[in-house]
Amino acid sequence: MAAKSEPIATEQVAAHPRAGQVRLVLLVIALAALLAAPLFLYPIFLMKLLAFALFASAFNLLLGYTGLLSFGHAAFFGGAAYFTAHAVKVWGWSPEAGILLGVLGAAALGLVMGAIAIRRQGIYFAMITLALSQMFFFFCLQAPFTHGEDGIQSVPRGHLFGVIDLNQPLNMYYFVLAVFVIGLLIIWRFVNSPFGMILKSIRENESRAISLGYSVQHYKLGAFVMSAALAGLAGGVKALIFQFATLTDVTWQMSGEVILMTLLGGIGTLFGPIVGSGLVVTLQNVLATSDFPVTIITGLVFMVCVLLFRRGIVGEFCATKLGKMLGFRTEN
Amino acid sequence: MSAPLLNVGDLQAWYGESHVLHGVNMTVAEGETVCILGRNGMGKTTTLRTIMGILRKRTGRIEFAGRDMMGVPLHHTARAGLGFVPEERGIFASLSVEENLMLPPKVAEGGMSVDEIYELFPNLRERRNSQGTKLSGGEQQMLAMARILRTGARCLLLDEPTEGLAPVIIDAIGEVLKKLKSRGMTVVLVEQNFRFAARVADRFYLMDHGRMTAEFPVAGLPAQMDMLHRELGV
Amino acid sequence: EVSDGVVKIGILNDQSGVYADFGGKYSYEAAKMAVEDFGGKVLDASIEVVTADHQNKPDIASNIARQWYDTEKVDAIMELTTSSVGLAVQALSQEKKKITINTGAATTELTGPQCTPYGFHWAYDTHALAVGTGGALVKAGGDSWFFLTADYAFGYSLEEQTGNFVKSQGGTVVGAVRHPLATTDYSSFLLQAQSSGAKVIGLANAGMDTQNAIKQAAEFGITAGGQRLAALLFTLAEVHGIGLDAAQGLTLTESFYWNRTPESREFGERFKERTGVMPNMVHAGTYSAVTQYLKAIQEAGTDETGAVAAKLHEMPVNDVFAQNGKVGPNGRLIKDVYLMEVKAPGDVKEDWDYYNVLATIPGDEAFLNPAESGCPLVK
Amino acid sequence: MTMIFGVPVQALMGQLLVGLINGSFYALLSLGLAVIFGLLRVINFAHGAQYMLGAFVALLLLTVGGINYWLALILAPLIVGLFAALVEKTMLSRLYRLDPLYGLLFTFGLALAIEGTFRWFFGASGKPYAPPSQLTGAVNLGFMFLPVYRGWVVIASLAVCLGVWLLIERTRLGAYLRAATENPVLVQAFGVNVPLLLTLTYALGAGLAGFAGVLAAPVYQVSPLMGSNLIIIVFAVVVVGGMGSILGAIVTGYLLGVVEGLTKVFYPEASNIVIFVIMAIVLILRPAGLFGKDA
Amino acid sequence: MALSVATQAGPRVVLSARGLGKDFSGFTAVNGVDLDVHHSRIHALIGPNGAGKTTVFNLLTKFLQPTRGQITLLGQDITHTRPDKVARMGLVRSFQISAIFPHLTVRENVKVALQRPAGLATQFWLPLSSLDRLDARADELIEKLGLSRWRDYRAADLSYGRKRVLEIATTLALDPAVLLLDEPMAGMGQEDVAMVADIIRDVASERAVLMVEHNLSVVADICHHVTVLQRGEIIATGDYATVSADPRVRTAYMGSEA
Ligand SMILES: Nc1ncnc2c1ncn2[C@@H]1O[C@H](COP(=O)(O)OP(=O)(O)OP(=O)(O)O)[C@@H](O)[C@H]1O
Ligand SMILES: Nc1ncnc2c1ncn2[C@@H]1O[C@H](COP(=O)(O)OP(=O)(O)OP(=O)(O)O)[C@@H](O)[C@H]1O
Ligand SMILES: [Mg+2]
Ligand SMILES: [Mg+2]
Repeated sequence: MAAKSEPIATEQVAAHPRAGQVRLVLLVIALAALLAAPLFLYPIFLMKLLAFALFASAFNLLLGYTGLLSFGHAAFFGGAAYFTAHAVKVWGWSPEAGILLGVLGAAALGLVMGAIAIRRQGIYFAMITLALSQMFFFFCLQAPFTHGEDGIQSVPRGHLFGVIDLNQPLNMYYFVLAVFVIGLLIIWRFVNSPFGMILKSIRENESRAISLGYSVQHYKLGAFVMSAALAGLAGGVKALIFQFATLTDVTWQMSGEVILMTLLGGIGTLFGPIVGSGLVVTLQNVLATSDFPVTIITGLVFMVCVLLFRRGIVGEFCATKLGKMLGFRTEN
Repeated sequence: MSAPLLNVGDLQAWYGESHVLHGVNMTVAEGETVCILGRNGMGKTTTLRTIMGILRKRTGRIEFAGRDMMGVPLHHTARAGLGFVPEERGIFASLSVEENLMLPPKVAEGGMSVDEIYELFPNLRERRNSQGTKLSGGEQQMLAMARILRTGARCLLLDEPTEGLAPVIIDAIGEVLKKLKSRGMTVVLVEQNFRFAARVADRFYLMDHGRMTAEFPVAGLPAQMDMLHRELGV
Repeated sequence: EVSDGVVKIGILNDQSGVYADFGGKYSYEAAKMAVEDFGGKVLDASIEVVTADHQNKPDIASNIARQWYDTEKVDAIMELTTSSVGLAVQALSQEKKKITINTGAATTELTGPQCTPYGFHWAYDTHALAVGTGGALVKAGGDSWFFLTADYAFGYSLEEQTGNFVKSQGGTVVGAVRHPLATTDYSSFLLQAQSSGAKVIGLANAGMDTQNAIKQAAEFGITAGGQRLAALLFTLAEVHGIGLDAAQGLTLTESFYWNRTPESREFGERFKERTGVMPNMVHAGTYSAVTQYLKAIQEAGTDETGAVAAKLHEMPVNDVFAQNGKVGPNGRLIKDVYLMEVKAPGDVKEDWDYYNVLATIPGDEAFLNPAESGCPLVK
Repeated sequence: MTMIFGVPVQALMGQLLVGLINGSFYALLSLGLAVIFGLLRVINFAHGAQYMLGAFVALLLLTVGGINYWLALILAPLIVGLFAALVEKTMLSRLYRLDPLYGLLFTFGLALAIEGTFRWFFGASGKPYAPPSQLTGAVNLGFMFLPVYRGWVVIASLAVCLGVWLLIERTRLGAYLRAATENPVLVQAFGVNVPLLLTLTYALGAGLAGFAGVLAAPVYQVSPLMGSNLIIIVFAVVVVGGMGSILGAIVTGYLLGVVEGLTKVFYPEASNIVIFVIMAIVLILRPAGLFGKDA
Repeated sequence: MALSVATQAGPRVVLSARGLGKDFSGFTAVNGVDLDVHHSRIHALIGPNGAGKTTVFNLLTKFLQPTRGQITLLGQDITHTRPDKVARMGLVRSFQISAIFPHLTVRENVKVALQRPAGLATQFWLPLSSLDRLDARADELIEKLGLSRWRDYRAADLSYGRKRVLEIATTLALDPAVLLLDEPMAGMGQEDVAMVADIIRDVASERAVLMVEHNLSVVADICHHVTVLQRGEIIATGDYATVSADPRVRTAYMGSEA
């Protein structure tokens, strides 16, 4: 999206021959850090971080790689949270089953919303997703099983596959970490696949894609549902982490938040959303107990990002010589 | 010869990092019609956009009517008397044909009247209330020209005005240009259609990779033919 | 004796939202005031008060609470305005085996079906409001009611309990309309209430919502038309918020009024010194709750939750807020509440002198008998 | 008394009138949004904040400067407009060349920042603002008491809406701005000072929001969140009316106000959802909106 | 009806329209157009600006829904088929205003076109490298249209003329049964024109080509059959000689150049 109108830098820096290995090393370091983190940091905080990172990545799958800005992704995130919470608490399902239900529910929701929304483009798409998610919000507000303002409280974490006790913070953490990594791998493959290539071309020039015989709607819908499902995955996990499913997660402000995270980190970059969500979540935690409204900062960050570095943190880095030498690619 | 109306010296221009104009030199005298020939991608359009001030990443010298245009903000170039017809026509979808026609503010007297214009381009009168972009490719090209003829600019920059036009229309446009010349209008013309150019131009520049590599008057044309054949494959 | 050498009390409530004046920062001040009056130390461990804004979001609230318990060694959380928050944090605290004393939320659920051994409910509840305001108006002839209800748990329980009480007194409920939380325009709801022909319009909402409803009711000539408004949850802060012109003549129920006794006056003045406002029942209740909690630690000789909770259950409450109040096995503080009428601007003798105390409602009437509360802990 | 679908006719009339009053605010706000979107292709998420700003400026003018309602009605919109002009000149204007979504995101951030700031200083609870003495009281219409002030709201908004509509559809200025949204560079190359025009437009749109804010102050309390609750609805109005369609915004504003009012009579639970349902339906059946020319 | 006779004689008809018409809010852009496009033939659609040529293209490719008439492609009625389906059935068009994927490289542009026929479009589980086997074919096409030098450029950085050439390359990549070209030479340098003309003639040998073109020398040169459109209606049809002899055409279109 950003690229559309940015000046095109024709000067090409070739990726360094060893770039591949360097990237691998960096990846390993990051993973090691994640594995060790809970020994030093508050696990709940870390888990929240991972959940939102996954959510943002799922969102980015849509915005970054198909150029569709959904202003209603909260519906999938929060919706899945409700589904999972209800299944686990009321029906006594196992956590993995509950999360699965959340994912399926979100996917179904995505299918319906998507089927309606993808007929429109650009701002209209954003607006209609916003409208639909607002409808879902009011549904959640009134539907009895969500318990309105109270939300679904004290959701049991239960035992994973009946054996691993997720009430142990560390168990829970490594479970979330695993889900997170799997989620990312799915996204990565999805984007760098023949399918992903077609998505890109559709983003670039829709009517040309049609004239080449591609049924654009189906591809968009596919991406939309996939994104929704992954957002659902994040939502379901979040419900277990906080043992809570609430309206906050289906508000349009939440949809805005995930946009911020993606934008801040870098639209169309694999790691951008992770960095972005990391920063936002940390910020929120720092300010949670101060009386300074976090929205002031998030708001300013939003403005600064849009004005000064639309590529986002990671995007900017990729654009630097170093980034290019390391062969990091963005969609822009 | 009196001081040229338009005087371009060592003009360089960039798109982002890509350096497209490598020092263009050209002069156009008052009332003259000058044609820039050149293969695709040699920088003809870019030259016009840079003179107009649309492309602002530029260095060198641009003087119009003795005035230095380098520092002048975009919306003052037109008032100085330069009129621009872009290659991509630039018709406004949100305006009706007539609104499109009336859009550019008059910068001086002596522009064509609306009636004269409809005289020249009957299709436009017929479709004057329909949405600008609903016009056909060719109709849009006419509109793009007509629009400028109204403003009374002293010097027209025309980028491939005949592209995608039917021969009848091309003839018509040829006539217009002749008429304008008789009124003392100065024209800088970018053309692929060599036959057309030969009919209207007084002088030719040959553009190659962002430089003017040759310059000759219409009289010298026969002598240049085989060179042009080589360069352009006319 | 005292875990990690310090007693830490958390004041968790709405400090920027519709209940910011209802409790908000002032409750925090009340808590600190209580600590100072207590001497700043208990079992020569220092006492700390921390606070946070939960923005009326149960999830935010329980995250903060969780973090306080896990990482900041907070021993007890109090105030907890908004029913949804109250229930969430009380449930969490039971899991973490920590004490909560709720002075801000209204729902009787806290000491009813969802009661916990470590959860206490201090200042007031929907039952007291129903009995107080509801009862008074029915007695005054307001025997047919129409409810304007905030569309969430608190609103429902307030509507339900008031409705039941009205019926038990031989009154009728002719209808109700639900409005979303934080609605700004009540005109259409009020018109429905008006055309219902009910004698009393019960406002089963709180904070800013109630304020707006009252103002607009005046605009649409509803009060002029002879119908009475029952602001079921309305405190000194809200009265001050909309001004006496709009509030005069309202009947309301609070469990504290600064200008009632010399002690309460003295407390009120001191509180106003610090905060610039006179305390309402939430602020005074918080003061009382903190004080009582510290006393309990003293008595128990430890800050271990079980022991302190036991003490809180058995000790009578005697302070500026409650006179020989007792705590039921369900955690409910049972004390007198007062029926007030808002004065006309003319009758006000000094700043903040807004109420005439119409009646004192004994605690046993105002609050559910623990045995009937539906709390599983009550044998 | 006579009934329609089991609803007393006078109650129905009352609700219709109330709907019209809300509609007046919808119309004013969506008009501002439409002006901005239609000409700048920016979805002004900060519109709600600017509306709130208008109300607060009026409040502060009164409390601090002792300036009365009528003056505030003129001054506040100007102040808000000025502020908007500054924002546009220094920041927003850099985004026109980009995907319109950036404008939406920027103003979204702006809204958060402004509202956050006001929450910080004034808290989220509302501050009362008394209507001018000339407009207090109510008239008995037989079927209901109409507060004089609310009657004034309807008239004022109608007048302003009409004025703005004429300005944009009937003047040369309008043509310039519409063209400028498509290809500013070219229009500027024709000799029109586009940047200035755009600044003025944004200021105008924001000013309208500010005006609505002042009108609203006496009706609702003045609170930092008064806009954020409203903005999404107003979006829906603009979309239904047809993004950028001035007339559409105005008409739909009043229309949906009334529709909402009726829903409150027949099925209150749906009152806060009905507008979005309509929006979704319209977007599906007629994406350009009821009045929009096809995009 | 000389035309129908010709059809019986000539090679098989792959695309045909009968009584085709399109109205735009009252204005009739196309009316009663009968058209037969034959295999292995180049069919030119010429006419003054605004005659309705592009519109006819949009109708045939179903980018616009006809108000009247019927269209058959390879014997099947496609009057109500979606455009992407039509394309898959073998009817592919280029656009009058060049259409490419600006931020993909020249090679990727071509490969995108190759993916679908190769059945490599929907696999979201396969790695990108699975597309490598399309490189050879892509480079072949790029070579053929003389774009090799720019193979790894972003399409956006090409000049207008080259963008057109690239567009034709992607169109050819689909190896369609019927090829619709809307002013393929517009805005091209002479040498490119000559090259593209050759390419078209060459590819036409195993498919049908329908092209809109103003460059009459080209039309005269390579087109077997010419249909002249004016104000949305056919005023003449036949080979170039016949058509250019027609007085109506001369006045309406050829102007001084004839
Ligand atoms: N927006 C752009 N960004 C980057 N490079 C560009 C851009 N537009 C043109 N170029 C490059 O600048 C060079 C000159 O382009 P220009 O359009 O001036 O050529 P031209 O002579 O007008 O060609 P044509 O006859 O096709 O119009 C070309 O190499 C082209 O690739
Ligand atoms: N979407 C539309 N809405 C209304 N009128 C249209 C639309 N598209 C085309 N037209 C009109 O239909 C007529 C035919 O347009 P078309 O583009 O087919 O002409 P053309 O033959 O392609 O001309 P050119 O050779 O200049 O491209 C024109 O008068 C045009 O104004
Ligand atoms: Mg050019
Ligand atoms: Mg055409």
